[in-house]
Amino acid sequence: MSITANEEFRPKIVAFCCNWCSYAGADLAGSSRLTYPADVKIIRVPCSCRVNPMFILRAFEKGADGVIMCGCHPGDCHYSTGNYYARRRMALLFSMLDYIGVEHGRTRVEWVSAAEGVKFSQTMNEFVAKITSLGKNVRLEDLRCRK
Amino acid sequence: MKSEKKQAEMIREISGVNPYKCMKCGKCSASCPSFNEMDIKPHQFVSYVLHEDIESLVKSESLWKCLSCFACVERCPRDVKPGKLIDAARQLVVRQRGETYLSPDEVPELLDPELPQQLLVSAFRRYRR
Amino acid sequence: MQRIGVFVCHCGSNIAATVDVKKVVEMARLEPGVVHAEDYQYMCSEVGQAKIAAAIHEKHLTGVVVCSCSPRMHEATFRKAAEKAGLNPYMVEIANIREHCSWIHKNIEEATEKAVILARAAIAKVNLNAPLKAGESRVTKRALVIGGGIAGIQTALDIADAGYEVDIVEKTPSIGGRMSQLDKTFPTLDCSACILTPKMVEASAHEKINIYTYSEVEKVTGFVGDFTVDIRKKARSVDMTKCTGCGVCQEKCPSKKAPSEFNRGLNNRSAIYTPFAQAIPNVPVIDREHCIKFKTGKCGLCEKVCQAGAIDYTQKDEIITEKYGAIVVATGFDTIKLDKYDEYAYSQSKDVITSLELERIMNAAGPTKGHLERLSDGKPPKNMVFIQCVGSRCSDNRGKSYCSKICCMYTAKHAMLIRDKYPDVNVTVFYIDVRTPGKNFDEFYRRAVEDYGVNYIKGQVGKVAPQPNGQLLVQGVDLIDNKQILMEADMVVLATAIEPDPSVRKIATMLTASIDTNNFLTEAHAKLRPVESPTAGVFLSGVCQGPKDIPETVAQAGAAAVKAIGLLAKDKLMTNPCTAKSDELLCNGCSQCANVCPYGAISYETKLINDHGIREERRVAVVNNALCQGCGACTVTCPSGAMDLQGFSNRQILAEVDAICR
Amino acid sequence: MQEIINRAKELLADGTVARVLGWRIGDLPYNPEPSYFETAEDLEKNFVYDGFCGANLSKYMIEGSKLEGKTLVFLKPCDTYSFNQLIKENRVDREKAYIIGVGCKGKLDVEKIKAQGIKGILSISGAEIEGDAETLTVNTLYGDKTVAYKDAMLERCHVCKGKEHMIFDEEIGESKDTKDADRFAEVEKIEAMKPEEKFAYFQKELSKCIRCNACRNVCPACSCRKCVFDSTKFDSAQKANADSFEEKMFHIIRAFHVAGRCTDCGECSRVCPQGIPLHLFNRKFIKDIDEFYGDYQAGADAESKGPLTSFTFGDVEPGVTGGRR
Repeated sequence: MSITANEEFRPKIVAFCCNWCSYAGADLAGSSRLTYPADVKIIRVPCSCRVNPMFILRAFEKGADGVIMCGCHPGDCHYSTGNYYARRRMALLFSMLDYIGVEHGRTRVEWVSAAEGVKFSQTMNEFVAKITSLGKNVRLEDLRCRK
Repeated sequence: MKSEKKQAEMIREISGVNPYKCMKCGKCSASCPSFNEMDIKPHQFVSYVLHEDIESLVKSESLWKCLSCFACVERCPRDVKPGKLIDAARQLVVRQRGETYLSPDEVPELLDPELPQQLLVSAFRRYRR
Repeated sequence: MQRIGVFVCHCGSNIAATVDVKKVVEMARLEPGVVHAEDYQYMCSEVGQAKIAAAIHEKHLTGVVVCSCSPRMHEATFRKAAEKAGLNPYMVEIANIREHCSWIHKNIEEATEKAVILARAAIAKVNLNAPLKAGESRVTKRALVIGGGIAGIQTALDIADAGYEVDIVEKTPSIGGRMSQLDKTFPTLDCSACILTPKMVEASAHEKINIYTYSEVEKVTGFVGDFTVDIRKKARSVDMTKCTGCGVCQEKCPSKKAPSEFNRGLNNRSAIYTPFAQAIPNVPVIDREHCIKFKTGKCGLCEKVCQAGAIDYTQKDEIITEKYGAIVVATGFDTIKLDKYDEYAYSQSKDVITSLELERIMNAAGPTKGHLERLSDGKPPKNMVFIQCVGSRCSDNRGKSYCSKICCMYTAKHAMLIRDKYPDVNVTVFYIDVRTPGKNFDEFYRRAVEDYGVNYIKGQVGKVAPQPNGQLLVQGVDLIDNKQILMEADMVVLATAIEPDPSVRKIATMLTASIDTNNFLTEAHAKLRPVESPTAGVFLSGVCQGPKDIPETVAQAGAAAVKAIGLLAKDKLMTNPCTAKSDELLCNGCSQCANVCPYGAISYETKLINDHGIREERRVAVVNNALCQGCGACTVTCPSGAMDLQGFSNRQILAEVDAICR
Repeated sequence: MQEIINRAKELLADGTVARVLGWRIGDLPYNPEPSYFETAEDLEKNFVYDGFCGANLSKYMIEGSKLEGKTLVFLKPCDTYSFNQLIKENRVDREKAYIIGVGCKGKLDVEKIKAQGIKGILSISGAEIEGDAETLTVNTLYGDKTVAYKDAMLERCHVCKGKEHMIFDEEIGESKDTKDADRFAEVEKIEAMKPEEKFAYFQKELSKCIRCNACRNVCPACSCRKCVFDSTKFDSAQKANADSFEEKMFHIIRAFHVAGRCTDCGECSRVCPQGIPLHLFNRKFIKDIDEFYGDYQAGADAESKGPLTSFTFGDVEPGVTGGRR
């Protein structure tokens, strides 16, 4: 991890957003013109419980520097229980990533409702800042994937 | 002398107030205990800053009639806080006169046990920026 | 290999101002599978849609990517357009380059780069899309209306008149809602009860309408066309089939200290009560908290005096389970709490009241029998002050950011009625703006000023201070005269902001209907679908969606009814084809997926499987497409990857990930 | 051992079972292999059950369940957890198995013997199931050597789950309490490291991985008909190991797939030809599950819902938990 490169370092960030709350929250951030860095790219999934740990590892493998998953607040899941399962899965996955020495903070889960455009943009701003401070992901990247 | 525009910006910066949020309800003036002694009324502070007429604001009676009771700050429904605007204008004047203001670590030395607590608090309110 | 067409929308300048759309087109052309790319001003317009159709025909497209606004906005539009042109609608994907890109980024270079990447991800996904076919599900021809106020009553009447069964669930003992508490209505000043009561009677007499009062929705499962709802009928302690509504029990009840909800707590009612004389049903309930029989076991007077033998202390809450095709939410509003507005002395003086309390005071059936008098000493007031926008239009954390919309009109009404009935009372209104859009509304307000001599002052009140002599000292400002005003008043009326009834939060959660920061239910589209919730099969009626006066509420109630009728009129609904699908060859039959399925959509069958020449009986998962809602919980639980979600398959999502990280 | 063989012969003879699933003498004194036996002669001649019979036979019952008639299977106490888990997941047919729970005195790891500088092993005595030998006598090309039994035991036996069989039709033989270490001590040691150290540790261990898939093939939880890593559906089909990421991804996902289902039988570490302590992944998940959601032992029964297919409203938030150092 070079510190000097940090100045021009623009992180690659993948955000998985559930269709019903968080994706709508991101839409609201958009229609409220609440800015966050362009480094965040959103992938729409029906529910946070659709997010396979494999997707997250794959993103890192391909050179993502941070992965964030957003879903409805616990209790508000459009499918009633999806985010509860997602919460357990991610709790274990994140703990494992921590365990194998991936910098803490490269992954994050945030519950964002359709009304929380402000929270969405704040979360993304924070997350981008965090990833920028952590620098390039080198611990999980498959170097063959680097261009 | 800096331009009026600069000064208006300074006031906004010092006060942290966005005068565009004002909806001209007048609750500040309705709350003000010094209203009758003021030539420029609290609700008008906002327009003076918006119109960048800082000269008039600085020269006004009101500048020194405001008691910093902050009733207007408390009650403003739009978070515009005219009291902070006039406070900032006073700051501007103080700074232009070249008077230095205290840094927090100088304060303990100057403390006098006779000094009423309220004065300290109000001084802090006024000069903390 | 797919043949993909990419269509980049300018959205006027919404996208084109920040995203170099030509560049996006150019870059999209380089992506695998792309055989066509173009941009256009408004892709969602007829011309734009025609361009997509033309390209599908001419270039024999098998997939379409539209780079435009959020898929939540126009995915359906573009899918329909593609379908019309002969393409499977599920071969269309949207790259959201407006809400997620052009609207939030300022730097053109950055925004364009991001738009290119988002387009790339959508193209990568479409490359793996497969045509999907929607299934069908049945529609239960019955509607549920939650809330029995004017909105709910009107919706129910309209739906019932169209020939469908409707159930109204009302949490209080009677239907009627807020409107039943009002005295007169603007702008015609006709009496509220006179126009509402006939509707209440009509609803209760309607053969297609079934009313559950003193009941609450407990649980909602299912989906559009096929909801299953548990309704809790709270124990009324009075047998509805026997009660004749004679009212003797209420008269004789010795416990008369319960604050009357109907009169906003301004006076008391008995423990056995009907909220008001015209209540429907005219059957009392026993408020068990205040009933002596329930508190001590003694008393039982009502039972003794009831000649019909209707009193039943042993009654229990009852759960009714019913199926509905459509649900209309009409939960209405309440006024906000004023504990954060100490400067108006609401909690300090009985003579500072809310407008809704004034309605009760003015009403002949109210706590003062319709006489305008001070609640502190019963004296008639000489000077009255109305304060507008109390808690409305606030961007601090004390009040609501929105305009409550109805206050300007009802204050003009109150002022006028008072000046009419008590010409010697001086009425002063402090206002910020007088907002009276509406037919005959401004004329109405002007009459208050011009014909009735109401003193309107542009300016706010800073403080109301109760004086030792019982007077209220009002300190306000007249912004036109640029003068501060100090005046004494006998009564102060606060135009208190309204907010959605607190019960709506729980209901919204049960319905998985979205709600905004102010607890108003969100409409599917702010302009184009104002009476529908984004959750299919759920419709919005009245103030639960946003502040409204009575005519607007009735209009919206009708609109919601029409939408519900439109749904109920269908025999079958097309279901979402983006459901889970199990690959028989990979399935272990381990049952883990069924454990996490919230819809019970997964079952297991023992099937003869031919796995590359190995024929054997295997236990494999089977998904019921009518039940599956496509959440994907099963897909992640499945260790072998046999379970996949159509439309959001593992490979599709991984392709998006790869495209973004490329 | 003879008691076991005799009972097996009886059950074969009276037709209770059609075959016996046990361990067959290998070409070396320490490598018996899982095998079916269908005749008394074969059993008498080639069946073995000693300290080197670490192999967990429960997974073989997936195929065994498909065969005609019942299969007699020998399960050690720890193997029965796996069997239960397989019943829960409908992978084995209880009716097709006749389970004899055999006693266990701790299983041996020849690598641990070799690690003590012992080469050219000709035979080993003291590994027999009978008797209570505290030491092993290793006859080598270079003469006899002795090793304490405990020092040659597999890691998993030092953290043994207990002497009880969770499921069986009958039991033969005594088991010994071999637990003398804390199950999570190693995991805790790693958790206490700095991120760089953790990363270096796993980098070093995992870079040894040759993706032979032995861990996957032996694992009773990894019983998928087709592994996602061999499937085209995830675009994750095996690639040459050119880089360290591949095995991280593989081992994390493998551990995740068995999380809440892994009984901690330790077979993965036992069979790894590169000696990677693979159980440390699974045990981390087990530890987290215990801490986050309450103690859970997969395979303790054949009915309960696993921790990843259930939840509570107040579960810990992801990331918050990851913050523990």
